[in-house]
Amino acid sequence: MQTLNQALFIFFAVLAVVSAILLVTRRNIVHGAVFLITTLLSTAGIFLLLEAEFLFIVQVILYVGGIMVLFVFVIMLVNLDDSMRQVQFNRQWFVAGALALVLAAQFLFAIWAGRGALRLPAMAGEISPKNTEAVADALFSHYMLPFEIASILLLVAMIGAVVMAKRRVE
Amino acid sequence: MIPVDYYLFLSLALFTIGVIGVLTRRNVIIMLMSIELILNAVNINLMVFSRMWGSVDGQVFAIFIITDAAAEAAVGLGIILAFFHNRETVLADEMDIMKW
Amino acid sequence: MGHLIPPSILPYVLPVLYAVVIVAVLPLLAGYIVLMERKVMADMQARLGPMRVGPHGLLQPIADAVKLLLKEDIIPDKADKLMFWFAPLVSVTMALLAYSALAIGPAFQIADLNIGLLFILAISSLGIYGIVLGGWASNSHYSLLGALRSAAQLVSYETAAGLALISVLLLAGSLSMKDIVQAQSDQGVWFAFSVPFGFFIYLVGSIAETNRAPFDLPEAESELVAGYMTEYSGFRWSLYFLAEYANMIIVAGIATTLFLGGWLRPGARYHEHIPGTAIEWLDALPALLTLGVALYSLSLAPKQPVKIQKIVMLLVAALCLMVAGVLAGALFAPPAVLQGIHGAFWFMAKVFAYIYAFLWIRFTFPRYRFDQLMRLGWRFLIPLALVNVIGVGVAIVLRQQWAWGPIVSLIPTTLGTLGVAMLLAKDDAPVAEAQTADGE
Amino acid sequence: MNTPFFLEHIWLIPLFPLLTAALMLFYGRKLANNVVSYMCAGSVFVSFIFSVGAFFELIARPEGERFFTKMLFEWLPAVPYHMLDGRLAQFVAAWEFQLDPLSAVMILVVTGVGFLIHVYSTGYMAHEGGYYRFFGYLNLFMFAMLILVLANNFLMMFVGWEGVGTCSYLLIGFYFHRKSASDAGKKAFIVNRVGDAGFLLGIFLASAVLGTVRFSDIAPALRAGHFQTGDPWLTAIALLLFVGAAGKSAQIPLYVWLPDAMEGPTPVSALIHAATMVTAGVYMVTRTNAIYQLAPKAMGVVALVGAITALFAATIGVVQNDIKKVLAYSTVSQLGYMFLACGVGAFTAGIFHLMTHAFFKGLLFLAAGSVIHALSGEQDMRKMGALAKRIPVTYWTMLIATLAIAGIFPFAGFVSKDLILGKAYEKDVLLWAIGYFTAGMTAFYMFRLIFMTFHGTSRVDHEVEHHIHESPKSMLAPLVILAGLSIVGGLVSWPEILGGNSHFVHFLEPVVGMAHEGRFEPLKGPSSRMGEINLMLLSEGLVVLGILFAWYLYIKRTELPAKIAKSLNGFYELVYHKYYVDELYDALFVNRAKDLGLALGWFDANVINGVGVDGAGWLTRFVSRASMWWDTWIVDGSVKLGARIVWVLSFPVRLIQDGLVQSYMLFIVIGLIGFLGYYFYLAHHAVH
Repeated sequence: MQTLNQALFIFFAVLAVVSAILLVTRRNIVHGAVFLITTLLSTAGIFLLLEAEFLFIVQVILYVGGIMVLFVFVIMLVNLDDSMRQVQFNRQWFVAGALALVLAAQFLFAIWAGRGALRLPAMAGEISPKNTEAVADALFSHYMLPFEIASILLLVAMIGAVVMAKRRVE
Repeated sequence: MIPVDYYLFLSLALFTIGVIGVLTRRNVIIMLMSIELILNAVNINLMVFSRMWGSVDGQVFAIFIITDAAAEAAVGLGIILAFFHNRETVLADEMDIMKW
Repeated sequence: MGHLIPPSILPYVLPVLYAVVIVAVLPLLAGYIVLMERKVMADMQARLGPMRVGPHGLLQPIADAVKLLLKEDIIPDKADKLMFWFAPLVSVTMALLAYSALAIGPAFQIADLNIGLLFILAISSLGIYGIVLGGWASNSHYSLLGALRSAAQLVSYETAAGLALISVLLLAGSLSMKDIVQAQSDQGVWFAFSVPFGFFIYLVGSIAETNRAPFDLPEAESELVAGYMTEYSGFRWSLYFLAEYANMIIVAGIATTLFLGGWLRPGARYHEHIPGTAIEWLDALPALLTLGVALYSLSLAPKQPVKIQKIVMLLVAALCLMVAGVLAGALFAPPAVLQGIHGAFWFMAKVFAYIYAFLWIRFTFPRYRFDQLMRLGWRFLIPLALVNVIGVGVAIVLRQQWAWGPIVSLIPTTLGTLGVAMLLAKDDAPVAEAQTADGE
Repeated sequence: MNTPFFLEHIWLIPLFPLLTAALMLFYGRKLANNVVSYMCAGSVFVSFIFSVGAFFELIARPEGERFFTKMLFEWLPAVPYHMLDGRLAQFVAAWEFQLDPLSAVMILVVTGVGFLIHVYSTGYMAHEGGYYRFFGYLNLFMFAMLILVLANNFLMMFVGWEGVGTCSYLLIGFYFHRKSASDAGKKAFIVNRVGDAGFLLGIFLASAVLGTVRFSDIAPALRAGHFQTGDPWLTAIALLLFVGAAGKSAQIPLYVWLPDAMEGPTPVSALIHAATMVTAGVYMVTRTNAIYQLAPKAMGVVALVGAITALFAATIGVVQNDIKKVLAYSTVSQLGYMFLACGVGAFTAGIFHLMTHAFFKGLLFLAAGSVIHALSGEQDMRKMGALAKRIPVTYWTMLIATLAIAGIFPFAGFVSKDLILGKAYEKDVLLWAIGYFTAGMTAFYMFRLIFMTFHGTSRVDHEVEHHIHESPKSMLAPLVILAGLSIVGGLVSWPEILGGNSHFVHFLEPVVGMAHEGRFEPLKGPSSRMGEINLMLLSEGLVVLGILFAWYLYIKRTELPAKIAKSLNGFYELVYHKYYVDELYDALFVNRAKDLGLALGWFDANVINGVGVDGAGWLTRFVSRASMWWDTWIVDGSVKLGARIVWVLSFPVRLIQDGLVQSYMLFIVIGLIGFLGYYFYLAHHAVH
C-alpha cells in the first residue's frame, strides 16, 4: 500500500506539473483553463493523500466548481480569437524566465539544505474520520476573527465585482 | 512513505511555473490563472506541514487562502470585463496608462 | 479516509462489483426513464405515447439506443476537436462518478465516505464543465449561448440548493449519507417534514441544476435550437443524454437520502426490529405490489396484437414475479438482508416518485425567461434558504438547551420561513442586471 | 389746531401727476390709448379737485392768516455757514410746501388749464405715435410745475424750475425725427441754461446775504437785516434772479427760444409756452417781490426790459405768416406786459394778467391747433381764409379770445391790461406810452390773424379744401370753457370805478404787502377817477383803431400790405427776419462756442490724448514688455530649469515605471531574490 500511495502521488504530481506547464505555454486559453482545472484536481488528490479530505472537497467545490467556472465564463464572454492570434509572450519573457529560474534555484537550495530534516509522522492505519470536525473546531473557535474578516472580504469582493461588471450607464 | 521534500519539490515546481506564467504571458486571464497556480503551491505546502505537525491550522489557512483566491478571482475578472468593454483588449502590455 | 486505502485488496471487491452494476444498469435505467417520461407526457396530454416497439412500447428504449449508436458521428469543421471529444466524457464521467457515494441501501454503497454528501455535490458540480466546454467547442452561437446560460444557471442554483442541504446537515450532524439516513431513522421523522422549505428549495434547485423544464433554458428548443447540444449527434449526443438523466437520478437520490428518509420504509424502526417475529404489514407491501404488477401484465399478455409482444409481456410478468418472490423471501431472511433488499426497493420507489414529480412539473409549468430565472434564484430562493438555515440553527439551540422535540422545535422555524417567503414573493421589483453577473 | 383735509394733504396735488407719469413712462407702451388718456386726464383732474379744495379752505381762513406750510421731510441737513456780514447761519432746505394766495391762484390756473388741455390733447394727439410718451411727459410737466409753484424755498423751486425746463425740452422735441424740432428743443434748453445760471447765482447770493432760502423767511430776514432801499447786494440778487426769469419767460435778450418752441405739438405750446411754464418767471419775481421792492433800480430794469420786449415782439408779430409764430410773439409781448407790471410795482396786476392771459392765450393756441387740425397740418395763414363758416365753434371761440387779448371791454384782457397801464402811467409816462402803443399793435396783428384765417377769400389748397372738418368734441369742449373764462375772467377783479371791487388784487395784497409795513409806500391809486376813465377810453380807442386798420388792410384792400412791404422794403425785411437776432446770436455766441469746442477738441485729441493717454499707454506697453521679458526668461526660466533638472534626474526612474504590471512583478521577484540571497548569507555565517 506504500507502493499504491507513492504511485498515486507520482501520478498526481506528474499530472499537476505537466498540465501546469501546458497551461503556461498553450496558446488557447480555454485549453489553458482545462489544464488548470486538471492541476487543481490533481492537487486535490494530493490533499487527499495528505488526509485533508475537507480541503479536498473545498478545493473541488470552490476552486474547480466555483472559481474556475467563473474563469471559463469570462473567457467565453471576452472574445479571444484575435488575442489567440497575437504573440503570447511579452518582451521581458527571457529575463523573467531566467530570474524565475534563479528564484527556483534559491528555493531548491534551501530545500536541499534542509533535506531529511522534515518527515511525516507514520500514518496509523485507521485515523479518526473527523477531519471536517477538526477543521470546523479550529475555524470557529481559534480562528473566529480571521474567519469573520474573510467573510467581510468576500462581501466586499462581491460588491466590487458587481459594480465593475455592471454595464456602464452612458 | 513519501518524504516531505517531494511535496516541497512539487509545490516549488508549481510555484515556479506560476511565476513564469505571471511574468511572461501577455494575456491577463492566463496571468490570473497562473496566480491561482502559485496559490495552489502554497496550499500544498500548508497541507504537508499541517500533516507533519499533526494540526489542522495549516488547513484552516488553506481555507483562508482559497477564500482569498475566490475574492481575487471575482474582482480581477470583474476588472477584466470592465476593461474589455472599454478597450477591447485583454493584453497586459496594452494596459500601460497608469504611469507618470 | 482509511476506506480508500484498506490494508489488503479484499475490501475492493464489493465496491467494484457495485460500480460495474451501476455502470451497466444506469444507461438502461435512463432509457426507461425516457420511456416513462414519454408515457407520462402522453397520459397528461390524453395520448397513448409509444405503443409500437414491444408491448406498450416497452422495448422503445432499446430501439432508441440502437438507433443512436448506429448514427453517424459528426464533428463540425470549425469545432475544437479535442474539446468536442472531451466534453461529453466529462459530463457522463462526473455523473457516474457521483454514484460512488450514493447509499442505495444500508449495505448497497460503493464507498461510505465521511464526506459523502460533499463529495457528491463536488462531483456533480464538475459536470457543468462538460456542458460549458461542449458548448464552446462546437463553435456555434447557439451552443455557446446555451453553455453560458447553463453555467450561470448552475452557479446560481447550486448556491440555493447547497444552503438547503446545509439545513439538513445541521439536523443530521454528519456528512455521510448513511449517517444522515440513520439520523432520520433515529429522529423518527423524514427531514422533508421537519424542514419543508429546505425540501422545496432543493426541489426547485435540483430541477434547475439538471436543466429540466421549466428551467431548461440551456436547451430551449424555441430559442436556441438545442442549446449546448446543437452540434452534437449520435453517440456523443447520447452521452449527454445519459449524463442528464444520470444527473436526474443523482439529484433524486440526494433528495431521497436527505429529505425522504433514504431507504427507510415509511414508519420503519429497523434498529428495533427483531427478525422473524414482529413483521409489520408494510413489509409485505413491496412484494404485494410487484405481485400485482406481475398479474396485471399477465392479464395483458393475451391482448397483445403480435405474438412477439405476447412473449415479451409474459417475460415482464415473469420478471415481476421473480422480484416479488425475492422481496417476499427477504421477509424471512436475517435483518441485514431484509434491510438491504427492501431498502433498495424503497429507495428506488422514492427516486422514481421524485422523478415523476420532475416530469409532472415539466409538463405543467411554462418555461421561464432568463431574467425571471435569475430573479427567482437570487432574490427569492437564496434569501429564503439563508433564513431557513438560520431558523434551523435556532431550532437546534432550542432542542439542545430546552430539550424540545425534534418536530416541535422546527415548527417556529417553518412558520418564520413561511412568513419571509410571503414577503419575498410580494416584492416584484425588476431584476438588477448585475445580479445575473453574466453577459446575458 | 387740526388742519383741514385738503390743506393737510396738499402734497398729494403734485403726486398724482407724478405717479401717472411714472406709470406712463415705464409701462405706458403696454397700455391702450383710451386707458392712457383716462388715467392722465383723470390724475390731473384729481389734482384740480384737491387744488380747489385747498383754495377754498384757504379762503375760509380770516384775512390775516391765509398762509399755510406743510413740511414733508428734511431734504438737506442743516449746514452752518458764514453770511457775507459774518453772521453764522444754517443752510436748511426742506421738502416743504406752502400755500398762500399767490400759489393758490397758480395751482388753480395750472391744474385747471392743464386739465382742459389734457382733455384737448386726447383728441388732438389721437392719431399720433408715442401717445403714452406724450402724456407721460405732460404729466411729468404738471408735477414739476406744481412743485415749482408750491415750493417754499429756492432749492425746491429750482427743482421744479429745471423739471419744467426738461419737460419743455422733451415736448418741443416730441417729433424728434424732425431735425428742426430737435434743434428747437436743444435751443430752448441751452438758452434756458443761461437764465438758470443767473437764477442759481441769485439763489447763492440770496442765501449768502439773507442767510436763508426759505421764501417765508425772506421778509423777516429783510426786516432783521435793516437793509436800506437800493442796497447793492439786494439789487444784485434781484438782477440775477431776473436773468433767470428772463430766460424762462422769454424776455429780451433770451426770448429767441420761444418762437422756435412752436415746433412742438400745439397743446404743448398752449400749456407750456403760453399758459404755465413761461409765466414761471413772473411768478418767481412776484414771489420774491420783497427783495425787488428794496431794489428800485432792478425794478426799473425789469420794467424797461418788459416794455421793450412787449413792443419788440409785437412788431415782429405783425409780419409773421405762420399762425403759431404770431401767437408765440404775442405771447412774448404779453409776458413783457407782465414784467412791465412787476417792474412798476404792480405785482398783483402782473399775476392777474398772468391768469387772464393763461385763459385767452391758451384758448388762442388751442383754437389755432383746431384750425391746423381742420386744415390737416397747414400753418401758413396765407393758405387759409374764409374758414368762419366751415368751423364755426373754433371761429367764435377764437374771436372771443382775440377780443380778450386785444383788451376790448368788458373781456378779461381789458381789465388786466388796463390795470397794468394805469399803474405804468403813474410810474412813468414813457413806459405807459410803450405799453399803450403795444396794445394797439396787439389788436392789429391779432385781428390780422383773425381776418386772414377766417374771412376774405379762401386760399386753401384744393386737396386740403374738401376735407376741412370741425374738430371732435373732446377738442371743442375745452375751447368753449376757456372762452367762457376769457369773457368772465375779468370780473373777479372788476375796478372800483366801474362799480366793482377788485377782489383779486385785494386777495393777493398780503403776499406783496407783507414785507413792507413801515417803509413800503403803497401805490397811489390813479390821480383822479376821471384820469383813470380817460386812460381806459384812450386805450379802447387805439384798440378799435387798430382793428379797423387790420380790417382795412386785410379785408378791404388786400393788395395794400404787399405794397407797403415794398415801399419800406429794408425795414420790412428787417422785421420779417426778426431783426436778424438769431443770426446775430449765431455769429456772436453759437459759432464762437463751436470754435471753442473745436479748439478744445483739438487740444483733447492731440495734447491730452496724444501726449497723456497714448504716452501713458506707450509707457505701460514698454514696461509690460520689459516685465514680460523678465517673466519669460528669468522667472519662468528658473522654474523651467528646476523642472528640467527634475526631469533629467528622474529619467532612469521613469524608465522603471512603465505602467506595465508584469515589469513591476519582475522587480518584486528581483527583490525577493535579493532578500533570499541575503538570508542565505546570514544563515551561512550563523552556521560557521
